Amino acid sequence: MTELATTLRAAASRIQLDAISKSYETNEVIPSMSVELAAGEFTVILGPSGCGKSTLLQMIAGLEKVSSGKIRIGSQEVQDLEPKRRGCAMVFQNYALYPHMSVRENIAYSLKVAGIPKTERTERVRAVAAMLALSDYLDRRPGQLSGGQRQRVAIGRAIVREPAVLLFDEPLSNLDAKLRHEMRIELAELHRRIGATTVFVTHDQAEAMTLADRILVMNKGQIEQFDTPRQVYGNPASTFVAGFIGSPPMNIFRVRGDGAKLCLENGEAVMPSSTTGDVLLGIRPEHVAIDAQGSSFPTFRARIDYREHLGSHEILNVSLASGETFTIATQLGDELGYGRTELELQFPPEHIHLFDVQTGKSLSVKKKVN
Amino acid sequence: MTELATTLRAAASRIQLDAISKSYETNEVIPSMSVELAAGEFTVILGPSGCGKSTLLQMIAGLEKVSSGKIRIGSQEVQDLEPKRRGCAMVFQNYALYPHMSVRENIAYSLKVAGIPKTERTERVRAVAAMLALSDYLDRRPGQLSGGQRQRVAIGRAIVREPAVLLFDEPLSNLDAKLRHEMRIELAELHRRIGATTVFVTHDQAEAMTLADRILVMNKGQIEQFDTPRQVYGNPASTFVAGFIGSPPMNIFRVRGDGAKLCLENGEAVMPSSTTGDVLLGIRPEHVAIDAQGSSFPTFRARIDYREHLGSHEILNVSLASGETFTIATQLGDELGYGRTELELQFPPEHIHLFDVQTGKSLSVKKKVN
Amino acid sequence: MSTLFPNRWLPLLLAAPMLALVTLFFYIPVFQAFYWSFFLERPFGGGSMFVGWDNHARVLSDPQFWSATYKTVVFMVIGPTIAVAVSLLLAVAADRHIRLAHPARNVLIWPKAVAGASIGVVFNFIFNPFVGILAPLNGLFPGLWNPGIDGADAFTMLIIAHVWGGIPFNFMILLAGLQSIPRTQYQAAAMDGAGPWRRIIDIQIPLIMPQIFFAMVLEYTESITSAFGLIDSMTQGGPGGATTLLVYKIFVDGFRGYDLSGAATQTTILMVLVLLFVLAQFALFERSVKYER
Amino acid sequence: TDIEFWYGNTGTAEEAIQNACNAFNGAQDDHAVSCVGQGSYEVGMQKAIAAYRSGNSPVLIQFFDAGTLDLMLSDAVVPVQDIMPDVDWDSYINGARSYYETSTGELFSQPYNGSTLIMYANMDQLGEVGVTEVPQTWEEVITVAQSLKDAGHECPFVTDGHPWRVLEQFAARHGEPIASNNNGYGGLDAEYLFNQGVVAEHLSNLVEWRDQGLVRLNQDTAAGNYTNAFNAGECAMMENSTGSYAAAYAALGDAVEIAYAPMYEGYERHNTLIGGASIWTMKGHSDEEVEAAKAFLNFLRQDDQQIEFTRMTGYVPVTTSALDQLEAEGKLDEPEFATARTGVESLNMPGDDNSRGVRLGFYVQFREIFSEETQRAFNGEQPMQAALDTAKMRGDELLRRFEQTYQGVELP
Amino acid sequence: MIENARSLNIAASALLLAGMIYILGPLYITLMTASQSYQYVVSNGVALIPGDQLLANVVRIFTETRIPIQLANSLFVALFHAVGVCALSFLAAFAIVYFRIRYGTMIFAVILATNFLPLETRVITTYQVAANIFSPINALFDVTGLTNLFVAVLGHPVQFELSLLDTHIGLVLPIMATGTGTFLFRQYFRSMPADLVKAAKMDGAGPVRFMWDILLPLTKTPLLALFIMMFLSGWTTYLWPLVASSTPDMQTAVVGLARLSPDSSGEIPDYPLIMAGAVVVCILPLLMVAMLQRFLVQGLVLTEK
Ligand SMILES: Nc1ncnc2c1ncn2[C@@H]1O[C@H](COP(=O)(O)OP(=O)(O)OP(=O)(O)O)[C@@H](O)[C@H]1O
Ligand SMILES: Nc1ncnc2c1ncn2[C@@H]1O[C@H](COP(=O)(O)OP(=O)(O)OP(=O)(O)O)[C@@H](O)[C@H]1O
Ligand SMILES: O=P(O)(O)OC[C@H](O)CO
Ligand SMILES: [Mg+2]
Ligand SMILES: [Mg+2]
Repeated sequence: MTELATTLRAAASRIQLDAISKSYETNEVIPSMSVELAAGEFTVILGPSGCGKSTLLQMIAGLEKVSSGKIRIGSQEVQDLEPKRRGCAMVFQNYALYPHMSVRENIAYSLKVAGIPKTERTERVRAVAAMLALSDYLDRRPGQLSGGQRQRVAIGRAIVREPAVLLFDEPLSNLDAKLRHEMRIELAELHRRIGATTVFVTHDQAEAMTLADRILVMNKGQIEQFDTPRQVYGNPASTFVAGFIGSPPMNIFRVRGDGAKLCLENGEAVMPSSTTGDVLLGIRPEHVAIDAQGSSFPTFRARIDYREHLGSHEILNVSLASGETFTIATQLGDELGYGRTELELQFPPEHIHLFDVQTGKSLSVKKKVN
Repeated sequence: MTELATTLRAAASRIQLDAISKSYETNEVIPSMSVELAAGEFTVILGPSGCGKSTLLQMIAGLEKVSSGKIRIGSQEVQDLEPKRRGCAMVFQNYALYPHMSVRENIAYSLKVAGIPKTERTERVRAVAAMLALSDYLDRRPGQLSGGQRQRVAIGRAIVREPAVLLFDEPLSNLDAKLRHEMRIELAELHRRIGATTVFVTHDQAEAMTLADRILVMNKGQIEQFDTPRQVYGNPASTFVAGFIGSPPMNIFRVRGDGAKLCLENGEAVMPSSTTGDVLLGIRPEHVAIDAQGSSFPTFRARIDYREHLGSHEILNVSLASGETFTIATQLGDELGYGRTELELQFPPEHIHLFDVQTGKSLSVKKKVN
Repeated sequence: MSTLFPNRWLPLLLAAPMLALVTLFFYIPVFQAFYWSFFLERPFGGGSMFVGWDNHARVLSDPQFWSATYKTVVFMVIGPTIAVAVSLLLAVAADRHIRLAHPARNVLIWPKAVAGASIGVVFNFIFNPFVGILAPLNGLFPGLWNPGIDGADAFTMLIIAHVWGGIPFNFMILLAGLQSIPRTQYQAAAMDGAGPWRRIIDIQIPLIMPQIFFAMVLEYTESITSAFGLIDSMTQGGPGGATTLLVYKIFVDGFRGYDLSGAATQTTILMVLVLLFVLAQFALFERSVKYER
Repeated sequence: TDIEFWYGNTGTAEEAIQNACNAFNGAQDDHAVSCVGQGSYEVGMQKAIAAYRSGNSPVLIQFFDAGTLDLMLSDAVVPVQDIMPDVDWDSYINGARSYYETSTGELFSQPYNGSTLIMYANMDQLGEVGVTEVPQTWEEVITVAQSLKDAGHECPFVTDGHPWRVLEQFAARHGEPIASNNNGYGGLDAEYLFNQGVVAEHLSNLVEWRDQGLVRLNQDTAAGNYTNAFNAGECAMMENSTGSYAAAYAALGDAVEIAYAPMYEGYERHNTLIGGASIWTMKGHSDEEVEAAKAFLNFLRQDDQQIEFTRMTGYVPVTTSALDQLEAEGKLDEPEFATARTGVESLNMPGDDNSRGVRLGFYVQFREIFSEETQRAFNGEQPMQAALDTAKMRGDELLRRFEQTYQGVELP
Repeated sequence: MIENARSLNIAASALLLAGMIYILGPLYITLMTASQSYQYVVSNGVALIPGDQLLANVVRIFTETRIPIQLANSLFVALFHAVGVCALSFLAAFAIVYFRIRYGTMIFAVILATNFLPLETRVITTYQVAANIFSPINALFDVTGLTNLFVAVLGHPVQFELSLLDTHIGLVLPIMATGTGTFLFRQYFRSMPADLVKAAKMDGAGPVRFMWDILLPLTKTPLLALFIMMFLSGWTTYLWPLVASSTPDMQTAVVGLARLSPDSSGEIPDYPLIMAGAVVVCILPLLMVAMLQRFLVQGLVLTEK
């Protein structure tokens, strides 16, 4: 671990949002949000477009004013401070590098503005560049760099100030899949080394799942769930989270409980349950058991409407006699006979999620996921 | 099936490329390529950026001249015909809709240019729009449509001329993952209905795997493999194909055969084999067996360097004592204990691929894949 | 490339009207001027004598020519520089979200609609040493300002009027440039600790260098056009030739003095001068102002 | 037949010309003249050059004095006397004839709006310092100016320093040459001579007087122009063309008095030169067009026409018959016609070879040079003598180039 | 953004205010003077306060001067210039950008070069060409010896003649020879999606159809901006209409306006009349600029994207 990284790790600060809200004129983007991000934690914010992710980030950074509420970074109330006095650094979606400055100048710019003497500047830029494997490119302009290199410059620019908080607004969305994958690994490694409190906005689930200590799922300016990736995947707090995370997403359909079991619309029983009235039943495509033998719970006959073979596995779109359609992911490496058009399915109770019909909130007891 | 679809299906034509080549000035993009695409077949062209995919498509369409060789569509030699006389239609990456024309006008434009009378035009646009569920949007401008609707307009514009050949140049690459998935299904459905001979260029493997009757893998202007998706995935013809298809890609490392078995650099045996000398051994991440018990072939101790949890499965980056690093995909739904740092691995012989060290060509006997 | 049409003659046909026009009214006159510069032309025609480089020698040894050239260069350096600099300041100001920005964006381009020749009278009025806006100053310091006597004053007056007319175009170009700077670029700088003042210098101006360059290049030629109208309506080249720029001298020599050969010779020299300016501009700056974003 | 006549005047003179055109067109049906204003003499001349080169020249065109030699040698004009041999050309007053005739005494163009330089005074203002007569010598002018200035008058005497006023007219009436070869009448190899003698002294005096606040130039006046300054009452005296009289009279009424342009004491008064312009007939036109032109020229020459023109503008009648008629009608003493007497008398003073006129090539361009150099002297950038020396040098270059341009052409 | 930009905003406001005063000052004085009487100006000079003679002065412009007919000329020149430049440069830029011709760049250079030498620098010889636009051909005959041939065969030389001086068309053609429009369109075309051409080709459209059906409708914004710009420069151009027309009825309003200041005839210039003239002459383009300002800025993003 470099000296720089040590310093940074020491600087990591807790972020507390205390009932913050944000409206643009009449448009209430964030009604009221309270949340605490631990020092050094890597938080990924996930949510549909327009739900207020960037707005939230920018309020933390000081690029947008809060309409009301308090933001604390470390022990300091910052909601009225200028961006430069908050100790945050930000990496933008398209990096927003200064195209007229060399890599060196880009990275050194914040130090220069802060009036740090030339020799110290040089030293710190050198250290950051070494850490990000940018030493050979210091004299290039951003226009002469590849996408991945540009991102590293953007990160270098952010960390050279040794910020307590690192903010990322969809930094990988402009990269192609392969580069994205590489950058993801680099980012995780970086965080491991410097440990700044990190907030990372993305649309990409793979990024969210792999990078986050905790994922904050947002919807219309509100927190749907804030938990570890495993919990978010394994115990989605609402149908929104369930439908939003996982690809293909969780199958959700309406069932009716008669106090003893849950039944489909046409009366076929799905599983035993003491629930009464309508509930939403959710099961992930990969959890639907195919041709499972010898278990005691009910099976369904399903017709294959459409199958997609992805090499490593298959996605099947199937429909039940009762009319419900859903998707199934076959096991990796496992392939069903090509000619088959019908399957025998089971919904293993340990993989079933129940949600309230009205609110969409989870009714399942929270299971512990390792 | 609509009347239009019937007409189109009838029109589908075989495409023959006969030793075609293409050079831009001194830059030889396609040295010499011969291939035959059956009438009504859905061919996906896959290959790295700059390998000549678009060039190939444009030569078929008549947007680029061939440097030499012949192109036959149906029974006609077309390499010297203008685009409009080849019976091809094309869907472009960003659709290239005419932004100033309504959906109706966009679709009708080619008919208008061809001088087809107004009443017939109206009728045909109506039919196409109905088929693509665009009837409600006929008076909108492209700017007022969603990404998926735009794509349908682009397809409508292509098929309204009842082309024998439909060409797609990365038509989905500008869409987000979700929409992409939906469009992919729609495209497959469309092809099933109208059955035009289709050539589809993409970078996306999922698209290639799910849409193609056959995949044509290109590299530097040459055909690496032209076969069904399953064959391409299951029996890659070369390390190039093996490394290009599958995500994460196939692990490939060098082993040495002593006539009885294949061994790693440090002498550890991998599997029995009569091969002698160096060969490349390939195994897909999902085929590596973890903690497999009671089988007779050798096991390896591997250290987990890095793990990515993707909800439905995990990707592990591991390294062997001999220094080789590779990736493993865990089974869907299957999760390894969180705290584990070491695994016991096996390479099941039925999943192993061997390639020539020099040429990279497959040495395995071609297995039948269903 | 398949984005191009293969037709061979059609493009020529399409470009032909424009080419004909520039040939007829640009290249032939330029050539004609070049040709005449080697002849002594009688004003009414009827006899022209080849004199080789005599005209050039005469023009080049004429101190008046050099003084006009010098003034032209001074004007071409000062006028465009101030016009672009003032427009730049205004554009930076109008790019901010302040109440005045909206009306200013409109008002500042109004001069585009007003001909130099028709506003010259007004500027003469304004700068009249006895009744204009500087008259009170003259009351305090007699003789401080009189563009009718002091060449520098007259020159200043021309520059002020030229800048007045040059603001709109430059302002529009520069404002368009500023508005195309992505918002995140400012945000990034703010995160880096650069305040709004500092961002002007470090971010905004460097990023619209291409527009500044473009405006400067066009200003050089524009300054010549504009100078003519203003000189003709304000100073007629005076006092004592202090505002006789080359373009006006050519007009006077050719149209008032019937010295077609001399005027043509100076025309060719002026052309070379302007071209040198533009080329120098390109050589010096073009590379350094192209950024890939 | 329709023909065009181009002229350069503006203001009242333009109105008078348009009136004359209308009168001609109204008076007969055979011909129609359209009279086209060009805004100034210089522009008219420049337009004519281009028009002639492209074969589209008007039949008749008004040119001013300074372009005389350029036109005579141009091979683009026909002498009026050639196309109208029967006219009594001798009836033209001497000052007009001498300027526009060839060495053989043939008139090249028909004098039209003739003017000459006179002295204007605002008698109301002069009266305030007890002066009742328009001063007739420079010495008197300066004395009066001094007392005006002492009385707090800001602008005693005004001129614009135009060479027609400060050089040509001055030299002619003092009998001094501005160039050798009798101001060019003797051949194309003339050289300028104005940088010496009384002409040079006078110009140096002007600089000194201006510094003393006795003489003002355009740029020293609030009106921005000497004529305007005089007419607005800003200045008390000016030297100007008779052609400005109508405007002055309109502005100041009877307060305006005019007299001969001032002399230096000790010099014999010679005639002043004719100013304004004459009408030239351009080559390359059909007989019918020439007929129309002749008819129009004849019309303009009529005494009534000349008198009306004089009344409206202050330009002087150019034939003795017109003058005689004025006298006969008793109008010569009316203030409206004041310039006729003073002007014609000034023109008819006894002359010598130096007061015939100016017959120098590229003279228009020379005037620009002269103005430029002397302006710089007036504004203190160089001594007047240096200005004159430079102007002579630059002027001589022009003359040499003119000579070269018209190599082998005879002075008519 | 949370930061203190007050000082900058105040400075910017002050600057804009100063800028607007600078721009509006002369226009204001024009208007004020136009509303005064001749007497007022004779005794007071510049007018800074409004008078009540504006209408009267404007009426005088329309009844006593040639400006009404000159306005018509200006309108012709401005419109013709705008339409002409738009059309010709559209065609030229199309030819340069959309065809596989090797000399495309050369054509562009040839056209763009005109921008670097304004008409003012070559007015004398341009005048000669306008005086007989066939003079180059005649010169060609002379140089090639064809003239002698004509004389020998026909007994007289063949010389063509067509003067554009004093014609409406002659007022405008020479000022149309600029590269601005071509430059603008070229930049714009190059920023258009390349696939549009391919799509049009696949749809069976040839170059002309592509240009008419697709390119033209898509070029509306820069077209409008260029139209306004060219209208304005046609309206305000001074030197060329000054020299190319010899009769007041052929001159443009700007030239006519300049002619209202008498050339040393001894009268005090009728400033209210001149200023009223200036108001009349400027009002149409001024309205145009004020109302279409938005399109101007949008359409003038000349730099390549
Ligand atoms: N300056 C603004 N004025 C008014 N509304 C705004 C402004 N900025 C954002 N909004 C609105 O606020 C909402 C949240 O915007 P925000 O940019 O935070 O979304 P996001 O979650 O980042 O979306 P994306 O994933 O598309 O980036 C959106 O509905 C947006 O339209
Ligand atoms: N007009 C051209 N002139 C010269 N070279 C060209 C031209 N068009 C394409 N090339 C080159 O030909 C090669 C193949 O280009 P092509 O566009 O077919 O690649 P591609 O496989 O479609 O790539 P991508 O996936 O990036 O679209 C590339 O190396 C490209 O640089
Ligand atoms: O003002 P005018 O008309 O008398 O003419 C003066 C001189 O002739 C100009 O050369
Ligand atoms: Mg966002
Ligand atoms: Mg491609």
